[in-house]
Amino acid sequence: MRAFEIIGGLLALAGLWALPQWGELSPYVLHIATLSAIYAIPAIGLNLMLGYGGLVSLGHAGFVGIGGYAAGLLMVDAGWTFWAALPAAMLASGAAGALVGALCLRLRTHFFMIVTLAFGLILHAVMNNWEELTRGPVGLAGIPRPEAIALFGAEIAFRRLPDFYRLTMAAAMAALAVQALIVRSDFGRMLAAIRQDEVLASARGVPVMAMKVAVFAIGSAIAGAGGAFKVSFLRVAAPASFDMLESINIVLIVIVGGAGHLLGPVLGAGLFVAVPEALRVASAWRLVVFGLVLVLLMRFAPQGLAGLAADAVRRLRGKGALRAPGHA
Amino acid sequence: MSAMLSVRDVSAGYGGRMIVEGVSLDVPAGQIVAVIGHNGAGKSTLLKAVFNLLPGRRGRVRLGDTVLDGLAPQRLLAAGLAYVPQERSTFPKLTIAENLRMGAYLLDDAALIAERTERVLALFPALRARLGQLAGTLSGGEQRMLEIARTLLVAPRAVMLDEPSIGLAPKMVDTVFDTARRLAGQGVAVLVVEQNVRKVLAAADTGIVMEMGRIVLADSAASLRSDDRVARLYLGAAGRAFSAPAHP
Amino acid sequence: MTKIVRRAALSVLAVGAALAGFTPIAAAQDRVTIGVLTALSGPLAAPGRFQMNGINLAVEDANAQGGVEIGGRRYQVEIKVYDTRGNPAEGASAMQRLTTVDRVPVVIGELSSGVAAAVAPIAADNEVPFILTVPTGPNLTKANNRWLFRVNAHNDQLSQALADFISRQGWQPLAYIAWNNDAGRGGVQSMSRLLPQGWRIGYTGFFNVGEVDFSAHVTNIRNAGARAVMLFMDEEPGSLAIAQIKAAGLDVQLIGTLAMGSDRFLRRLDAQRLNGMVQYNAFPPNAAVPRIQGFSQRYRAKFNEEAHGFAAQSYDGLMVALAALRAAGSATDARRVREALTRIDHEGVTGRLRFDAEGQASPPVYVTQWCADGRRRILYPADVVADCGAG
Amino acid sequence: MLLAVAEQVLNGLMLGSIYVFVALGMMLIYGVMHVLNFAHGALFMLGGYCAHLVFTQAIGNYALAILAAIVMLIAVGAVIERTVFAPLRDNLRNQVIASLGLVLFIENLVVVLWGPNALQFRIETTQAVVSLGVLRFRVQHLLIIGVCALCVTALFLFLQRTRFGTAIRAVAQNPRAALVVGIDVVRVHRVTFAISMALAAIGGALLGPLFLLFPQMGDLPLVKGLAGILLGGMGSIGGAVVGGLLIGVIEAVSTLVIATDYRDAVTFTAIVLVLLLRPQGLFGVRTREEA
Amino acid sequence: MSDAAAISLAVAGVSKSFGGVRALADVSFALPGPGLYGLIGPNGAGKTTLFDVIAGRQIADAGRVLLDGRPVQGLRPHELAAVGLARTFQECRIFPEWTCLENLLFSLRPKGLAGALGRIVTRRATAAAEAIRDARRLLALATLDAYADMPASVLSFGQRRLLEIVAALMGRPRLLLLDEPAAGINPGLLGVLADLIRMLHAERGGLFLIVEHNMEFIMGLARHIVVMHQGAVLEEGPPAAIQASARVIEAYLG
Repeated sequence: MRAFEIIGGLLALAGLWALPQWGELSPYVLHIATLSAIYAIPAIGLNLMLGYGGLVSLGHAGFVGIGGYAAGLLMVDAGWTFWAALPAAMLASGAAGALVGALCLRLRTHFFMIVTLAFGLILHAVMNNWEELTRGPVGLAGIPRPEAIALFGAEIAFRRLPDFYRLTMAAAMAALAVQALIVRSDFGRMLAAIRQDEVLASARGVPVMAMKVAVFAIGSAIAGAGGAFKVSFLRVAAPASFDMLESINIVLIVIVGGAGHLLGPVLGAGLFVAVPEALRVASAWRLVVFGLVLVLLMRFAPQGLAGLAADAVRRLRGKGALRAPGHA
Repeated sequence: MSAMLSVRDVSAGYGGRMIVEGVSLDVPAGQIVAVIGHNGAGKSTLLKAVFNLLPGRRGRVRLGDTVLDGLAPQRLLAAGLAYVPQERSTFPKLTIAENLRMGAYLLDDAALIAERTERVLALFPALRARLGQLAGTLSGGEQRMLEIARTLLVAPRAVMLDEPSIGLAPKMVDTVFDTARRLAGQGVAVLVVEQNVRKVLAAADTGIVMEMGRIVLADSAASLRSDDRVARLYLGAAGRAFSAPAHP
Repeated sequence: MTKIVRRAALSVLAVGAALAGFTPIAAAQDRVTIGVLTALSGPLAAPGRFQMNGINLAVEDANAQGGVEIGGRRYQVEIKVYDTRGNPAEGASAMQRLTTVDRVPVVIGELSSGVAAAVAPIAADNEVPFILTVPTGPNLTKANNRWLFRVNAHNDQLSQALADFISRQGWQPLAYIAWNNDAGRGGVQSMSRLLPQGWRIGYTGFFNVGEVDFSAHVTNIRNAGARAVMLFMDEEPGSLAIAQIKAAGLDVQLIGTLAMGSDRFLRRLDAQRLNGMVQYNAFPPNAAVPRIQGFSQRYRAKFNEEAHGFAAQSYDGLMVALAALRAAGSATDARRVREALTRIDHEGVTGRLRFDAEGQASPPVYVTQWCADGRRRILYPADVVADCGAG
Repeated sequence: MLLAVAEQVLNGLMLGSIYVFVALGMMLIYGVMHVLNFAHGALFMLGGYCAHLVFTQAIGNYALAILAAIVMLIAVGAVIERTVFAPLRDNLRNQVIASLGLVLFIENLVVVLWGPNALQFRIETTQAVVSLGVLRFRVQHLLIIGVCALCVTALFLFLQRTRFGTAIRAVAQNPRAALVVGIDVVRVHRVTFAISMALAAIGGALLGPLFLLFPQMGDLPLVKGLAGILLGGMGSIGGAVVGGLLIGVIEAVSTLVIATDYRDAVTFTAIVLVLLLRPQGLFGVRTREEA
Repeated sequence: MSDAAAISLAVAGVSKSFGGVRALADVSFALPGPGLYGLIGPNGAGKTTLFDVIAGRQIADAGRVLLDGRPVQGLRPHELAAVGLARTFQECRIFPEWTCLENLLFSLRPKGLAGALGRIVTRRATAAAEAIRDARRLLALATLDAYADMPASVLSFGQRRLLEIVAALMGRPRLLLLDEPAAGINPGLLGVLADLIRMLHAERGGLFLIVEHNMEFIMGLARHIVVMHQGAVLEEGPPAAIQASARVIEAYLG
């Protein structure tokens, strides 16, 4: 069964890698796939916080934005390369996450939710209003795609969509791998202990507050990386890319995909980007239908897509022993 | 013996797992029937099943001549069957008066409510002085009193108590069982589930021993008190006496 | 079980049929499809409606004349409209789809400068010309994008005449109330830059899209002792702002933008409240100019309201696209369409449209003023100055 | 300056009254059913549109139009409660996402049915201006504050003085115990939802004539109402009222000293500060651990 | 961590109020060395509050808690865990998603943020075989061996209680606070539970402080009992003396 999973995973990876080579595949498909990967990255960060740490943050787009603007400004104003700006963006978002986390993690669930929402709004206001730095609502234009690199003598030009697609896919995979490692590490187990019972975890010696701040910072740093990829992809950093709606979208991606499942954010991002695209033909009815799809999903697939998939796999394998514990 | 509360072949459980299987018992008016047994033997589940709180319950329940099967809890209460669950069931931010008023929720007749409230307060004088106080400020034992007192407002014909002594100091435990006795003294059929075997058998008329969701022994409380097996299993005599795990 | 399957199949069919209803059914005649980006939902959906009115009218007009003749064949004109929701990523996906799946030869539209900045590079990637009809950020056409064109005047062009006018009138201190978005902030920036050095600005207040209470601004304007208030917003918040300014009894000169163009706007207010307000305008619907009158009449006949500037600009956007197709002689070759656009010289309803090296057109800009009877007069430019009723 | 402050305070009270309508409705549903309904703002907007529809198409009487809107919204709410929230009971996270789906559904359905452009909802009688000293306000302003006070009082009396109102509080505190004393919990949920919908309808129908009706008109009141609930301390009626009013006043008065583009940021910074100093909100008591 | 053989706990003048209600009023007592101690008192006497103060979950308004003579009041629960304190809860807390074995092994995880961050992407190689042996033995003693690899959520309340106790013991605490270990446990099992506690204490040493309502249980188990009443210490002494004390009988046993 393990081997089955590994082989399946490798095949999927190879397929994704080769996607641009599949005949006359439209750049549109690559574009959508790239966008999905770009949404998946911050969603993975949020999944660590929300799915594994139990922290429902409604301001995640703010931290995506910090990473995006940090990367954009460093590239446009300071002339850094993308490769130098990316870690700087993660650092900036991570530091901001640690700061905000330290401030508002003392609050209980709903209060925490609203305070993170407030931080999201405040960060958006700063991006929109601090025109001297951010260029205001029109956005910071002229952000380059990553510089080409030479690999085994062949030049990979990220300027072009197929190569940029592979880059974001690789980045999403890397984020996924980091997520899996963290979840399965000792750190992850302590996180799981906190999610199940904070009081008990604390009594067993887990420094609950510090752990939460740490996971908030990590989630934000991953979000920052997502922001750097996003602005490089769109070639503009505009406040409209990081508003409250966008925060809600990321939460939506995580939960619809299946919070607390490793692949949840990826499935959620795919669905979130693909369904509205597929519904473009429905014109004005598009978001009406999409809203309905969300309601129905929550009603009939309460564990998200990953939960649905897990159930299906279990059913295929015959009787499903015990239900996956938790994640209610 | 004509039973006030009659339970026949009741089975129930959670999510397809049966915890109570084919239990039948009778509680005559004016008597206390105690159900004892290990953790997970299905005692509390039995009461919930009788009160129709579990979906998919099977079997029949009768109160006097009324068939209670399939009735929603508020209909059961209207028919005269009251239930005091194990966990706290007072409303902590309502006053004691309001809590009592909620006990009489199903009644419309103001005069009747006033009269019964008066009777109940006579029975529980400690509550009268504190009518305007929030229920949350009462001690655990006092809240238990309030819960029991509250059920009297609907003039039930039968009352089910789930572990009334849990978490109470010894002094309060006695008071609770005294109250149960007084209830029976008013002609109410009392069905009580309890861990404190010694105390409950001292108060009850009949004892029923449950194991693994079934009744394994039923006798008068007096003879159960002197029963070897009961003594060994439930009254704290030594020995490794775990029954098989409740529900693997 | 079979019943469930049958029911499921039926509902799938029903949904499919419903969706199919939205896509035009292919017909025998040749068709050319123009891509359109706009906001059908979200906070910009309202101005999006004016944009679409203009584009729909243009399609209707073109087809009524038998379509467009390209390379000796006549084509019926169709549009493919995608919603950008005012979101840059949405816009980028929509542009990618128009240019690589629908393979349209030219794309027009868009409302927000932020979205346009994300969308334009994709048009360039896929080498399809993109004609903006509403966004006013001056930098958009300065990004060295050969595939981007704009038929409407940007903020600097729009503000120029009005800035002169304001300085001649000596309206200072001046106060601004502006949308806290690209249109509002961009407008304030341009106007402040174009006013004479040191012109006193008593108060600048921004409000978020969706906010409807202007009392704070009104209070601040009164405290600042401003003589004139310039409103950068569209007619919906605009009508509220003016009503609240007047209700507070503030005696200030009102100055507006072209977004507050139509009589929809007036209907929300008493003419008295508007009396004397000046604004810049791209399309004074009642001017005694044949092209303007013609468009206004057709627009009123179809939509039963006064023509809006966004509609006129977008009408011209589509007509310019068709003219370029005609000149290119190809309904599919986007490169040739771009070439044709650089040389285009189109007499549109908003004026004569030619693109400079950056792809920016310079349509005429007007300054109009509301009269007490709810009609307008034209104050600028000098050659079309007209009195009440002809603005 | 004093004049300006007075003007802004009254303005803040008016805005705050609108937030109170949203906050109270959300708080009731949350307190009793443990549903955090983000669609409340969209329903508020729908209330305004319903009132407008009835007013312009049918009766032309403002009070009757509001009544009709209440009835229509209660019907809509009943459908939503039964098909979405009741089946998702005890799953807060999924309820939140489902309610966000509802926001998309309702707002865009309104765009499809009524168009994206704002509608004008003009009630001549309430357009009149009254003078309070030098300050001038529209009747509608005062109407909003008045109706809000009326509704709050009525709701308070209902919850404190009536049997059913007490039952609603009882269900909020201990739903299992409510079942045991014979309270029809499902009915309590439905009535609570209906009350909440009625408040949303009144709020939307009152705000419409003052400004405009547009599909996103509920978004800001939703966020501010939510903030008001938290500021007041989740779970207390009085807290929701004071919290909502306070948010209105803070945001109105703050604009006198701080640039308006940071208006929302200022409001939310204030809330963050309050919550950091007093994590349970102004009137909240720390009771149950929330999961 | 210093030796479990030399541990002492003292509470000096601890007071704590909640919104005007005095839960603890100047509580003082000293437990001089390892052993089994009982803490009894009527409902509302402040026993659990005192536990919470000792374990760092509540911060006292006044007074000191001394562990080995060193003041530890104000330390947070995880810091106290690091110096050898473990506890169980009245409401019984376990990690429901994990197996019983994992519940026990978690008591051995590296703690502290530095340790956690150091292991942010690594997993400690499967717990030492010795630790697993120890855990399985504890589970067997608690009659939970059949459930070792099942999620703890399947256990009944009484079984959870046992799991909680052995999980707390797994980390070999020097100071163990047991909050009503007998509540919800079948009377028939109480003897076993008492034996288990007695045996593990004999084996591992340390200071066990047990809050209990069941008199028979605690009188048979503890060698020294502290009685609380209305937030203060009412009496202290060996079980026999407590049972004979008129004050205690008056206030409590009735």
